[in-house]
Amino acid sequence: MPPTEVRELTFAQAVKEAIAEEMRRDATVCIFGEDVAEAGTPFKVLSGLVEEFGTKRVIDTPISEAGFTGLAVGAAMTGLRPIVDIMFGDFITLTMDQMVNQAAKVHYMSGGKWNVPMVMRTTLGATRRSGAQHSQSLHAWFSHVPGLKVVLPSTPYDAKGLLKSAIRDRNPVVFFEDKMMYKLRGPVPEEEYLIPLGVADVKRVGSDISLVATSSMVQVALAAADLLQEIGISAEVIDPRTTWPLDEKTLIESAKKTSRAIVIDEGYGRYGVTAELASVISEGAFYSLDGPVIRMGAMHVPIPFSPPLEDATVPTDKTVFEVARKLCGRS
Amino acid sequence: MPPTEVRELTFAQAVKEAIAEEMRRDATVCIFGEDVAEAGTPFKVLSGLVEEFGTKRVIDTPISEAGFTGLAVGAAMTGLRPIVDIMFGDFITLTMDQMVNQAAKVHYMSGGKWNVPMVMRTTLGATRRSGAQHSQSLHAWFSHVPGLKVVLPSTPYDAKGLLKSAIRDRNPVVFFEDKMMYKLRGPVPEEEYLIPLGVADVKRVGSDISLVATSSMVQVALAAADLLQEIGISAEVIDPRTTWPLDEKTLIESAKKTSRAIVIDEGYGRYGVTAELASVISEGAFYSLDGPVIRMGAMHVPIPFSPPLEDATVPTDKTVFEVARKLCGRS
Amino acid sequence: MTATTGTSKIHPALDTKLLLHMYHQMASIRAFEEQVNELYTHALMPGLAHSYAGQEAVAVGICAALTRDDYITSTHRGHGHCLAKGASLDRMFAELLGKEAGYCKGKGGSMHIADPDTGNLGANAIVGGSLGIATGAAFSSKYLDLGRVAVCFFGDGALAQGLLYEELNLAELWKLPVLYICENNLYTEYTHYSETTAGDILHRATAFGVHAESVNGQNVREVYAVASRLVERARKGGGPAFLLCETYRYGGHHVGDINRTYYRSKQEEHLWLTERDPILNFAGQLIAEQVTDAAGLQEIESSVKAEMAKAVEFALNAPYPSPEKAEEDVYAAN
Amino acid sequence: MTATTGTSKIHPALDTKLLLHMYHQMASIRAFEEQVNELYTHALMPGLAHSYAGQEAVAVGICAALTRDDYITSTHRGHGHCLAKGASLDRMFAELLGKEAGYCKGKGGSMHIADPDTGNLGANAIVGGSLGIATGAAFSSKYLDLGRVAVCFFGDGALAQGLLYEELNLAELWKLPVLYICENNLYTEYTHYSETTAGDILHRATAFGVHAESVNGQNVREVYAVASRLVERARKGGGPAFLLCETYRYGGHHVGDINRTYYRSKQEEHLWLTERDPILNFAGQLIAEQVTDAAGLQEIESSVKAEMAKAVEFALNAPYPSPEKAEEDVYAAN
Ligand SMILES: Cc1ncc(C[n+]2csc(CCOP(=O)(O)OP(=O)(O)O)c2C)c(N)n1
Ligand SMILES: Cc1ncc(C[n+]2csc(CCOP(=O)(O)OP(=O)(O)O)c2C)c(N)n1
Ligand SMILES: [Mg+2]
Ligand SMILES: [Mg+2]
Repeated sequence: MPPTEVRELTFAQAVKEAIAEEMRRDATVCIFGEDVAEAGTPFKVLSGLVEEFGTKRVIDTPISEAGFTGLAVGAAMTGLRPIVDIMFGDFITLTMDQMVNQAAKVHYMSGGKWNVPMVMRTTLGATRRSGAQHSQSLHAWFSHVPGLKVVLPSTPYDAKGLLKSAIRDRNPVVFFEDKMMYKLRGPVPEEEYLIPLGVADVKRVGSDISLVATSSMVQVALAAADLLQEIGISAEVIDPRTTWPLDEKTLIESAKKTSRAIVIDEGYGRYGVTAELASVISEGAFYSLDGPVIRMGAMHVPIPFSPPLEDATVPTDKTVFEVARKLCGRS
Repeated sequence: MPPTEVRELTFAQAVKEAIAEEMRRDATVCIFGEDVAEAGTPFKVLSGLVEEFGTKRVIDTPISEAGFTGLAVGAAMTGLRPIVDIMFGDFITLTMDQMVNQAAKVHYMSGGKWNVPMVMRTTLGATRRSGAQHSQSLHAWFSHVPGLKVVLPSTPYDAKGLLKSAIRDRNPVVFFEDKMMYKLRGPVPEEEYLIPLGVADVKRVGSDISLVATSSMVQVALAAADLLQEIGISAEVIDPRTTWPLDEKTLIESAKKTSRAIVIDEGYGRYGVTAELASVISEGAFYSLDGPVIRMGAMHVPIPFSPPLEDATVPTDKTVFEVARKLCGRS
Repeated sequence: MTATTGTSKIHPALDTKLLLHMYHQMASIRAFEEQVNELYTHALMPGLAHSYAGQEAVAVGICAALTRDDYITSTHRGHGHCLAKGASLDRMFAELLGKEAGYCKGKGGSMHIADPDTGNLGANAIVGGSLGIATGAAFSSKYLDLGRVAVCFFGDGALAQGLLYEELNLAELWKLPVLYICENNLYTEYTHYSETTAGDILHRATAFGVHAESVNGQNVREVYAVASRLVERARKGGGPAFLLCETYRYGGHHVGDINRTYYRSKQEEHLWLTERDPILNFAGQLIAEQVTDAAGLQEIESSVKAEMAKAVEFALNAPYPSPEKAEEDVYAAN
Repeated sequence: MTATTGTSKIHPALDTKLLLHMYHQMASIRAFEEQVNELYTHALMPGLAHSYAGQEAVAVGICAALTRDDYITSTHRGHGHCLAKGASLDRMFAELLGKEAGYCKGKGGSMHIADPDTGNLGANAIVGGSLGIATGAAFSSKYLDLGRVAVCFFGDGALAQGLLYEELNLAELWKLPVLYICENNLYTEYTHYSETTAGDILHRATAFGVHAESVNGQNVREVYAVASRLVERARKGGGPAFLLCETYRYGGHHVGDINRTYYRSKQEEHLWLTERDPILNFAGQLIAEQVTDAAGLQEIESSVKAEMAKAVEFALNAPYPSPEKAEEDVYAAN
């Protein structure tokens, strides 16, 4: 956890600061994407970067997601540390061959000889009224693929520390940013720090139930914990921060301690990240659990545009609160 | 289960017969793929089809997986029932946008007005010494996507009956064939039959432990059940047959009855199909389980070429036997 | 395989009814987009929208050459295509507002309008995402001998998607009745197309053997003339064609893109708005050629205004779908 | 943007050493592939392999124009490229047999040979799968000012992958030192390329502004000459180029593809084998031009034979990796 009296940044600022610091530190770091330069991305996350580092290192691309991702794989193998920016997580569909059949496997297939130190930054999260092709949270796919690492920051502090580690990692790392969280403010110290990949964070300590939440759902879980506290239930909120490598131990220990767990993730509810997290806990804490591990994900439907429909598809503090209350045997 | 005295076919023959029957029945059924016509696919699954139906309906394509999959989506919307053949399941990486952002969402996004009655046939399965880019079992990805149905046949009988249902379905269906199973023989009646999507099959009745297995792993589970029988353990083998829709009830009932379950699937072990199946059972049969649901999938590594390495990455009858024995408290 | 660069100056004597129909449609699209902007700035519309204002002559000229049964696919900037193909204003607005009465019951939104009744296979929020769908519709038409043509609208940005070249190859190999309509409005979001597009656009089609032409996308009669010719050609089995339409979007990439000077100049915007406006210039021609007079056009404008007001009111008053509806329409019943 | 169709008849006076080196390499690749076939038919090799026999002049002519530091990417039919770029026979065979001593410790196999020491970024079993990787290596070379050129080998089948056109566009926009070498051996698995390829192949590159030429892929000197020119051009900042090499694979698509008459005639195979063999014809020239004599070539053949026997023996005797090794090399240590 960050020290108490520090500067506040938005999530977007934290992301940019991480990239800027790493670009200053290492001349081989560069970034590719659609409208990343002058426009600073449509989300304005990278505003100012091209002014400092120039168009040689902050590179606007054509709308060729497969093309520039593949190019980044080759660049990573030959001396650069490219970051590719995929505007909406929904567009990773176009990069799957380059990420999964190439980036993820190069190191292994070459018997450990070539490395692919690249980062793909992309977004997840619904409720932006963007429709079914601009709202998905597809991180479960990459989490399924050996050879990739997958990062899901939930605070400005984590975003910065994890992204710096991702950029320095010698493997392909996919970094998912919740687009609804870009304006979230939080403490980010001025001094440099790194957060290692594969270490979960206890966002709130509790004793009655474990809420294991990722990315956008961490704030939801924290809000639910507040509601639970009002009725005397003490919830522990755990953020795995990376789905791979996965800090199984922290998840299991928490569930063993509280004897109840809910896992919450914004991906589609079926065959998603919640299934793995729940399985890890169910297996690891089996003899300590008072009830089944409950999974909460996005409704298993394409994400609808209409506000009342879209809002109904994603877990909220209230729905988490209700499920937790029931699991704790309160009516 | 099929009646007892019937003709035997190989898995490949059963697949072809299903397609041929549906093509005879419905002139809008056609099939696209690389070398599907004269060559009858590299696996020879479709040999003879073009001779009967001609090149208008059995269509050789360029090596454009995204291109002809997208074309099939449009053809399905406008009156045809196309089947697309993706030679190796590893190449679905190239079709993800067309399958996930288009095919899966067209019906929903149009408020139920357009339909996409198409089938994608592809393969899964390792141990063929084909290397990391020709051996994956990536069905977990499609199972995660609302709007798609996913079929995993494990016998010639199931392959035929499920494929006929898939072709008649008004939704996009992905049909995964284990390429190591094409020569497997089994009973297939001459009379027409269909197997509905979403109904699990009890491949073997037992009372001590449930082995829930998919596709290539069903035969492995059955062989493990034989081994277990020798030491007096009665294993029930359940084949969900479709990961979506998923027949949760049959899985849960079996686990409730036996109080122990192992789920086995050839996809990568993490964030894969086993996680969902295990979660469904853990949640649904929680109070009946004597021990945690154990998951067995492919080792979480890119699939190696070298025979001793590759063989180590996939569950076998012996490894399933060992895990089951331990779960049943035998040493 | 031919490439006709340079706009051919064809002004066939179109009949009055068609000319006024096209004028009405263009005026209607312009007014629709102005209304959308109003809804956005008054926070009455969820999300964002991409205005077609400035490009009206393309959608209207192309769709005027089609029958109702012919297919189109559209893009994120799709209102104009949908309206030109025959969509009704009230259900369009209702969809943009996420209402049950919308074309997609509110499930689609601005970027996903679809309508089987008018052959609209759907707008698409993936750049280049409908290239396969349109090609497939053309495949069906040929396979089933329906005589329909499929039209795929896309922007200059989609020229960078590899899928385009896979589809051009398939369409030419199989001689499919599909038209690829590239609307070059000079920008992909915030970047000039010349920074993202190497080589020559028309050659990218002719290299695959696909017939290609370009046209002044601000002149509805020219667009209509070339489209009629290409549609006819496709219907007769002549195979696919590629049409590059030179055009301009007046507004930002989306309704929220207000400060644009970092990527394009005010002078440039001014030039297109004043000298190349497809509606203004068409109006001038119609009057000069005595197809109608100022009063006649004024009448059209008034009726467009009235239609628009009525449609927006309908949409604003229409109910939202109830939340349970989120779970419907995922799968078609068998 | 230029297209040179028709083979330019360039036979520069190459020095004897280079000529004999190229002959040796071609003979070596041919013998390697014959040996692979032996291993397959004797069930000594796991899985399948795709023989490069018949295409030797392409890999050898191109790689002779490269330095060791220059990069290549290869394909499923990659043995020739790897050997021409400098791979050693014993570790090649060891990899094909899945042995620990192989280039990839047995983890890659025939379709994934990779070797940083010779600039080999890796063979690739995805058709067109390495187009991005090669382009990216060229990007690095330019960014880091390394002066290296990246060569991407691929077959006619990859012309149907949209990724090719995305990369051509990027490479030309950014003037990257990359050569796209398309080996048209007339077939994609079991289908003639004309059934899968509309339009004109060279125009597919020139449409993106990429310089394109074609060459007789059975003549190693011509390949070398044009490659030298294009490599030089790329190294000097002239940007990417596309080279179409007309060639032929002698065997089946893979070692198990024995009955081929349903997709190509025996006469066709015979013609290429007898009249266009890159090694036979080159041998004839070398003798006619008195670069060497029959005995000189015989000596090369003998040494190739001896090297081959030694390498196979090494590989056959080498140990398999132990099963625990399966879990190593998934992630690079930080
Ligand atoms: C595959 C994909 N990549 C990126 C985007 C984000 N995006 C939406 S519109 C757009 C620009 C499209 O430019 P163009 O095709 O010229 O259409 P225009 O907006 O000019 O009408 C981009 C990059 C997207 N929707 N889909
Ligand atoms: C994306 C992809 N699709 C299909 C295949 C299966 N496949 C392997 S080789 C091949 C034919 C390739 O033809 P070409 O590119 O001409 O190379 P050649 O075999 O002639 O050397 C095909 C279809 C593949 N490996 N990758
Ligand atoms: Mg544009
Ligand atoms: Mg070929």
